[in-house]
Amino acid sequence: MNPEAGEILVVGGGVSGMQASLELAETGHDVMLVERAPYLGGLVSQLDHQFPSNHCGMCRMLPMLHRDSGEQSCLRKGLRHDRIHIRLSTDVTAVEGEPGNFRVSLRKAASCVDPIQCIGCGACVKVCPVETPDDFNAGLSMRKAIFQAAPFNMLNSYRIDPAACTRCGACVSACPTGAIHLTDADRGAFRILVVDDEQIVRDSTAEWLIEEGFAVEKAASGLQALDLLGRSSYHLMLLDIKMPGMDGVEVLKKAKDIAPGITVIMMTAYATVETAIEAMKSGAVEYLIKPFDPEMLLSMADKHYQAFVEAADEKITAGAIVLTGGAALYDPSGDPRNTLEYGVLPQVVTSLEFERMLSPAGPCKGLLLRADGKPVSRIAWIQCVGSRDLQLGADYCSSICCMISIKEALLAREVSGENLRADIFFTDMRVCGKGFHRYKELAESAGHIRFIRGRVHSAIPEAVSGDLQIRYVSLSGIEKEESYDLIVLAIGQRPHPDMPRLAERYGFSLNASGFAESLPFSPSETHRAGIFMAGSFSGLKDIRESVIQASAAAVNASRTMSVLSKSFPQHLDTKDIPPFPDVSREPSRVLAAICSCDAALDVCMDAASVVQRLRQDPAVQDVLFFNHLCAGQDRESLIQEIRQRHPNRLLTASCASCADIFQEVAVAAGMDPRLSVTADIRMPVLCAMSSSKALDTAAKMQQCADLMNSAISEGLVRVKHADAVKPSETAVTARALVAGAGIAGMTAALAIADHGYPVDVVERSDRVGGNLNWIHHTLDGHDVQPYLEEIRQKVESHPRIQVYTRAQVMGVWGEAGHFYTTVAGPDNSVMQFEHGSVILATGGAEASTSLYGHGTNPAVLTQKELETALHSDALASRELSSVVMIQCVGSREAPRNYCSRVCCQTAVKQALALKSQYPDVRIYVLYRDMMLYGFSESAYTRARREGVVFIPYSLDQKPEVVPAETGACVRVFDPVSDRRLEIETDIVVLATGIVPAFTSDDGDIFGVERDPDRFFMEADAKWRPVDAMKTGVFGCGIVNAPLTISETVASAQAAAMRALRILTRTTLASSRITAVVRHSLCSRCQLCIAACPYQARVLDTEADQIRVNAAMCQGCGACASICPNSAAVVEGFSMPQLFEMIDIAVQ
Amino acid sequence: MKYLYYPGCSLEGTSREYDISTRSVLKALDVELTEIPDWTCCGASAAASVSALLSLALPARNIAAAEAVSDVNDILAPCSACYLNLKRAEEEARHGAEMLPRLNAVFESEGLKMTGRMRVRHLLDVLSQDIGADRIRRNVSHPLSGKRVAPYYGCQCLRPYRVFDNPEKPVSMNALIEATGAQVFPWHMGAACCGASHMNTHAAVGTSLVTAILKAARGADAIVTVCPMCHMNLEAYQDKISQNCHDNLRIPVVYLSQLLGMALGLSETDIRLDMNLSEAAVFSAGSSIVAVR
Amino acid sequence: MSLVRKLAIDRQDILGTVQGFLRSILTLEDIAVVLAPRRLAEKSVVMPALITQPDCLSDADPLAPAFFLNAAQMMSRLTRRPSGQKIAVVLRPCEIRAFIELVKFKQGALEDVLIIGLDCLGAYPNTVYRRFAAADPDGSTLRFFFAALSGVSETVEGMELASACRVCEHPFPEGADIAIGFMGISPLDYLLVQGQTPKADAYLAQVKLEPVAIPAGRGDAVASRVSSRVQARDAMISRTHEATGTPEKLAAYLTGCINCYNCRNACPICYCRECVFCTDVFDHEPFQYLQKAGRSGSLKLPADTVLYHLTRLVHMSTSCVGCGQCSNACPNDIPVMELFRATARYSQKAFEYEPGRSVAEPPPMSVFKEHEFADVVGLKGKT
Amino acid sequence: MKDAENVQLAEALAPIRDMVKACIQCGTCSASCPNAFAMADTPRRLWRMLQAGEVQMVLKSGSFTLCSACYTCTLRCPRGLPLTDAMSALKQVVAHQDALRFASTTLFYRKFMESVRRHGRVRETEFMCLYLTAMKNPLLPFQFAPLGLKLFSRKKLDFRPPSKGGDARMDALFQKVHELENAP
Repeated sequence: MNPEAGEILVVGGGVSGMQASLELAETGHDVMLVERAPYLGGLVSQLDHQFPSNHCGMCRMLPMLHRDSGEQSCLRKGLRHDRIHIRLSTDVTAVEGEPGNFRVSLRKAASCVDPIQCIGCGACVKVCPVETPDDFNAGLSMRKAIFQAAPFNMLNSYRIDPAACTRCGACVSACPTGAIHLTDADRGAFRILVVDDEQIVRDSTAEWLIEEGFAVEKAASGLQALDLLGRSSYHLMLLDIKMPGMDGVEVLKKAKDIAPGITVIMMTAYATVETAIEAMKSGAVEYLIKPFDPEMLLSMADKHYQAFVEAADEKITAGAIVLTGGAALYDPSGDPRNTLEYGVLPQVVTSLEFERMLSPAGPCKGLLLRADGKPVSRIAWIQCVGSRDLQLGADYCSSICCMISIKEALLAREVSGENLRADIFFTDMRVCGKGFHRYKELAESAGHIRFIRGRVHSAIPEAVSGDLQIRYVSLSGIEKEESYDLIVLAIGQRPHPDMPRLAERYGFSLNASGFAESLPFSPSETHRAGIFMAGSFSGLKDIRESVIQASAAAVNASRTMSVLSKSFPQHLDTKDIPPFPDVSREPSRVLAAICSCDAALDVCMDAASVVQRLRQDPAVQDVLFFNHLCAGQDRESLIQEIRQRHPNRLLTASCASCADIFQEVAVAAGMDPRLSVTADIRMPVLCAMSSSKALDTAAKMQQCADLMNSAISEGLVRVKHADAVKPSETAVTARALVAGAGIAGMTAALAIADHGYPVDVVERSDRVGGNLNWIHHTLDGHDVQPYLEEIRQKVESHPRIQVYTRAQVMGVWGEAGHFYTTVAGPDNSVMQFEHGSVILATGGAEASTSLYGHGTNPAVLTQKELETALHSDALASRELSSVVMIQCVGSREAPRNYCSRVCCQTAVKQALALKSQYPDVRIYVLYRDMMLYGFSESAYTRARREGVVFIPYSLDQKPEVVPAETGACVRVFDPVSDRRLEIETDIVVLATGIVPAFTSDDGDIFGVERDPDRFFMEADAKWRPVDAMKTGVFGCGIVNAPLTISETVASAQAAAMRALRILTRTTLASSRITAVVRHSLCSRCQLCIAACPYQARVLDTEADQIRVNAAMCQGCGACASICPNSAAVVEGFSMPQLFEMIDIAVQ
Repeated sequence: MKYLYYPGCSLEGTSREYDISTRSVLKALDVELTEIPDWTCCGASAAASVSALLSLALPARNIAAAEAVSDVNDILAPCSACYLNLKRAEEEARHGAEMLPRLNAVFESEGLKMTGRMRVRHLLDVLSQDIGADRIRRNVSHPLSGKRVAPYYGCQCLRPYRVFDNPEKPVSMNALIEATGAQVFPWHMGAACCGASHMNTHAAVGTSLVTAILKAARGADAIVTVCPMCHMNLEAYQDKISQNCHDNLRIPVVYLSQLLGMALGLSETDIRLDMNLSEAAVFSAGSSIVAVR
Repeated sequence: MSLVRKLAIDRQDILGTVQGFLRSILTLEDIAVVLAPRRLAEKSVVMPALITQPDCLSDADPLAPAFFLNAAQMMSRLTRRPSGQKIAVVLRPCEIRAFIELVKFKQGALEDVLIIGLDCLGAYPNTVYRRFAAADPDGSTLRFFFAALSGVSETVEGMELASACRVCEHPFPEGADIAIGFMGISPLDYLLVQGQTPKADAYLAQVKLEPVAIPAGRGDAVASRVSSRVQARDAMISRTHEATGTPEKLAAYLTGCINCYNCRNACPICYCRECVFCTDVFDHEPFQYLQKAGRSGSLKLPADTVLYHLTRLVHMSTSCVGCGQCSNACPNDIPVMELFRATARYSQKAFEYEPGRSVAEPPPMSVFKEHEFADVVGLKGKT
Repeated sequence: MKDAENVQLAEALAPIRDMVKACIQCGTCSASCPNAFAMADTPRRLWRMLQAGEVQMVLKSGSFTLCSACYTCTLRCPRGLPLTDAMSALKQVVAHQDALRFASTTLFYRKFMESVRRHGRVRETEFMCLYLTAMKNPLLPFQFAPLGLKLFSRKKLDFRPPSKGGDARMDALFQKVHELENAP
């Protein structure tokens, strides 16, 4: 394993980046994960709560199999995995090469604080004189120039914000461990040229920079500047745009010829901002709007100075690249109109800021108060701020804001109580994801959230009350005014401002909205081979979609490697452990080795009390202290000590991240590594030091000493009771079963087969292709049939894929890694398969209906029937003058109380198709909410422009269809014009939605539950969206949830990735922390079977024993809790051990 | 600094004081104005209601007439309505490929030709962007200390074309007012609509808009305007409105040029506060302008 | 509810009539054995006995106020694995409920069992019963029967019934297949025999009994008995809460505990093959005792007594049927039943769970989900 | 109204309909309009009527005459639609239709343009006289009397007699515009 040559590069450490990295690492790839921020987690690290549970579940991304290879803890605190190499505060500066051999340069930003030396005592923060807005809390609170980047990310210690730091050096002298090094000694070597015709600007700018130690020269005109540039070299040029004679843009172009390496920042007035933006294309990196304050200028200058200082790049090679750089959020203050006065009125906040306000770790400590201290009792959420706004260049829907607002409204009511009024102002509530509609209805009925259709444009503060007044017009045209304490702007997304540059660097293309463009039908592939993407990089995804697409990107990256190398991933074996002497009958003899982390921990460790505490336990044989246990001489001497002193157990107290090293030490010294335990004494120190309790340093040090003692005692208990049981293993059958040969099943099969594993595809009908057989083109205008044909041929000609049509899975037995399946084939034949994982892709179909006269009135068609008619002669001979489409037929109300996601897109697609075929046809779409999320919004705009009329209806005033001589007459109430319309129409098209092909019998066969809407029930809606609760079974495509074709492809690839995590292993070993049964104690009451959420327990009736599938068991402990006499125990958590732990805790 | 000057009909009629004070102030600030010879009406809001082409042809004719005068590129228009009409003609000619020849066809018999080089500038644009508050501050001899002045921009100098200021939350007057030594009165009505010609055609509607503005201005010493139409609406009906709502909403309304003139110490004949329908003299009372007179 | 039948009293011998009924059940073709309380040779002891010979039923005494053990445990032994034969069993209401709990814990099965229950007049504590029956063992049952049936007090002949029986609000055999009733009717004429399950009806159809209407007085008698018991129960519970409401009070309440585990052995619900308190889990290291003593200055021995009771409360309070065998078994007269019922009252109410009501109701803990009782499990404010 | 007229009207309104077709009925225009309170039909409803091709209703409504061309809706419309222009275009249609109902508005504009045509510039006094006479509403002049007095007192009224003759340049210009607009 060579950390310098990450096999696959993942750029962006948000949810998508972490998910892609984990997927790849778990299938045996080395991953280099690069993140620009100093912490992982991206946007989600700022969101404490997530739909649908309204709390965090990020850790559910962590491996469920082979959990020992990664750290099992809160992902907000960090990610650790044997095969993932993480570079934080790092940027990719250059990429060249081709798939299989990309050469990548990485550049790490200065951090000034040595993470090894820093013990997080916070002494530096206390003495730092600089206060600056805290980005993490969306600028709502202040922080010092030295700070912790993310509140939970303990291991990442402190950082210096170079832009804010004044380099006073106070922190350097306050640091007890000498961890801080300021790197501004040679600012004088950084040469800056200030070019402005206005003397006052020129002089003050130069003066500010000189004061900060930079070397500055000035030029009064473009000519003078070019002259200076020709004579000596500069690192940075500050260049005014509007100058007499030669203007800034011209100077910039010429300067770039003279000194191509120079960094240029444009200085501009309000009126010429556009020119400045234009100048970026000619090589300027940033611009400053005049008048600017010194801080702004200096932070920019310093940023470039830091880059100059840190110019040394790290070079790596990568076989494939996954881009997960996310998106930016829309900044309402960037809108010159800014009528909601964001940034001006403190009571107007963005949804992100509101999340931080809700966070107990945020600036308000989770209490909702107005700036004047009054409790917040009325909140308005305003949707579509920065989205669906053509004037802002956003002809797209940001997709995620509706759900965020609903969640926030519910949380706010939880925080502030039942009396809080929570109103959401919307144009369309786009609750079209899985379970979203139910969530919204629940928010409305049980949560008492008010949903008001109306776009609010401006907020006016009332001088006396401090309230904010808003005005909107109800659908029927009545003007209304309401007052609020707080207004939350549901801000949309924007492509990251660097996207054009990134597109150039990586060679992918951008779509019309500035996001990365994907290949048709494959959202995780860019136009450049070997470079994949996930998350909001390609636009606007929630966590679920990001996670799915990250898995899809990972499987494609992994496939690239497999196909290129023509070799398939090595079967991953669990680490082979040589036999060690059996010490299970011996009393514990523990050698305790305490590390002071290069003396960093000395300041707060009380060695005498550590020894005294340990010595109390007769199991402790020796206590030794080391300075740097993880490396070098100390590491060697520990091995020697173990050999000489012959302990049978090893306790090390150090950083958690060194645990692996000490396991190697144990092996080297001839000890069973399972009998070595590392007590993390660093995290408790960081916790104590960063605790908000106001304690003086001495008290904090004492607290640290106590916590370290507890940590060591706990470690002692763990090691004392440690058991060298070899985890049980299941041999993996390296073969997959896919049920369903629609596009989902075929895509999943191809992804697995391309990795070298055989796949059996079982299809109920007599041909493959599923719903794609009747769909002709997509809303984006891509032809479906050629694509289907391409996939069909690939599948049918693939040497490792076997398709069985007219076949049906009758039963699946077994467990992850080894299933037995019976398949009924045509003519009563029966087949038996063995395989390691199962993918359910049985799809779904358009729901049938008898509403609105469908089935009796020939003028009433479903969307599918229209699609068929449009592509046959059925309609061709007819003159169409009017078409009415009715959305949500039998959907979004009981009993099918969900949104089928694709019908609105289909309606718009058909409307556009009809318009092109019959330019004069009048089309009316009767809808409840037009679910044109994401970029499909632009098609909605197009349809409107084509003259399609969209009329909203509500459940209590549904349209009526009465048969007419030719066609039908549709009656509908139009709330906007406030009257009933009667539309004579040739045809009526019903959007009936999707029903999954997944009966309760299917559920029983595959061991999968169905969700309330009868779709495949995933293990976790957000974090494990294609996994069944039963390990080894996955669900993708529309059996999982209604999806478009490309979304289906992504989910299928994700399911394949998940399946590969099992197939790439020869055996599935359980982790060391699994439940076992002590049969002699067991009364077979079987409570544990009911309690196990992972279906990992069964009663073996022959042996009359409870059996645990160690691979499926996740060690959650539910069985141990319910078992009355500890016949069910989780290894590593024996009762005596826990008792001792409790004793330590209550001491 | 040189500008071609388009006063417009109102400045010849009911708003002569705006014309007079504009000329005086700019002269005091060393700005040279050349009146467009033989300028004609821009069409006001009426032309658009009668004919689309006419509504562009009338202003465009004046731009063409300006082009014929000199190589100066900027036309300065103090009247917001004229400004917008001229601006629209400028923009349409620039962006609509067929429009320019069509317009030239209309006034070719006069021998006029429009090429599209002219930029139409509002007085406020010129004052705030070209001349700037600093230059004005340097020339202030009679600071209006203690006065609270409510800047009223109206619609048409701000919208729909975003040229020199935020069209919803304009600020360009702030620095100018502060340069005179006066304070900016904080309010939300600066960019509100005064009802324009509603005062003639839908008096009740117009009155209610103006009432809201006057009410919001309570507490200010004066409202400053940059448009004859707004100016007339704000000052001409104060008595009637005060009567209607049983409240004294009378307030001096002065043109920005008059305000600047006072601070620059210009004479009464240069700014003609006596022509204002509102009690502008109340505003100037106590300020140093009295001394000049 | 199926047909109610009349079991006419034969020569004013109520006990004999019940014995006769059991005999007629035992003689049915597929009933192999009757398990019923039988007066043993030592006349003041009544214990469950497996009876296959009809003659032996003349010693059966299901009406005796003796309750030496909860026979649900025996039923568990008899039905844990299939025996291939059908058993008729006479159980007290609390035994029936305990057995149904055990079935839920897979410690028994109902399939091959015909449960016969009688209205329950309660029983004496073991030691008291021996005193009561000493003089006239054979006549004692009917003496008690008539005194208890007519009396309103829970004291017969100056001797108090077991505390559990005095607060028992379930003296009627709701869960039995066949219920034999005598409260609220004139028991010298006949007893009510009621099949409460289809299985029972099939058997009763073979026994010749006249149908009868339920007499008017029965409903009131049932209701008044239950309501006075509920009153007594609630008073007992509040007394017990008062006595055990803090950790200190609880420790004092249990001071006499010597870890004999009699209560656990007597408990019909405690089904563990080997109690966790007898495993290595509580096999502490000597140094640990000393360490603990050192920390608090003094350590009561045996240790873990409060923990023992708390643990049992956690494990079985939701299933506690209040039979009182724990108190009966305690050598140091700790009112164990009171503590368990007082706790069970709340744990059962929380889950709306009534132990023994129906096999179809799963034990609460086996279906407990982490989001329930957010305030108890420490998730309040997070869901 | 007769079908032929209807068709003609629909043709006249077609370009305006195109301006607002992309409206999503979000209501921003109506909530932003300073005159919406006085309108029988909010701007949004007018757009809806246009979308649905309800030409008669649009004209019957007439709410567009209350647009004071403040451009706030145009500025705020998330779809970027030229709403003020649409209002203005509706006024033009009405002007051409010469609908009596909008006499006050249309006449005002017509008399204004007459004044322009005559002098090249507007003589405000003259035009007001023309307007008030043409309105044939004896009460109207009184409505404006106080203003007139005020203007008079400030010497702002121009009492040059209305000139009968036209301004030749203007005549040519008006003529040419008329030609161009009515060219096929």
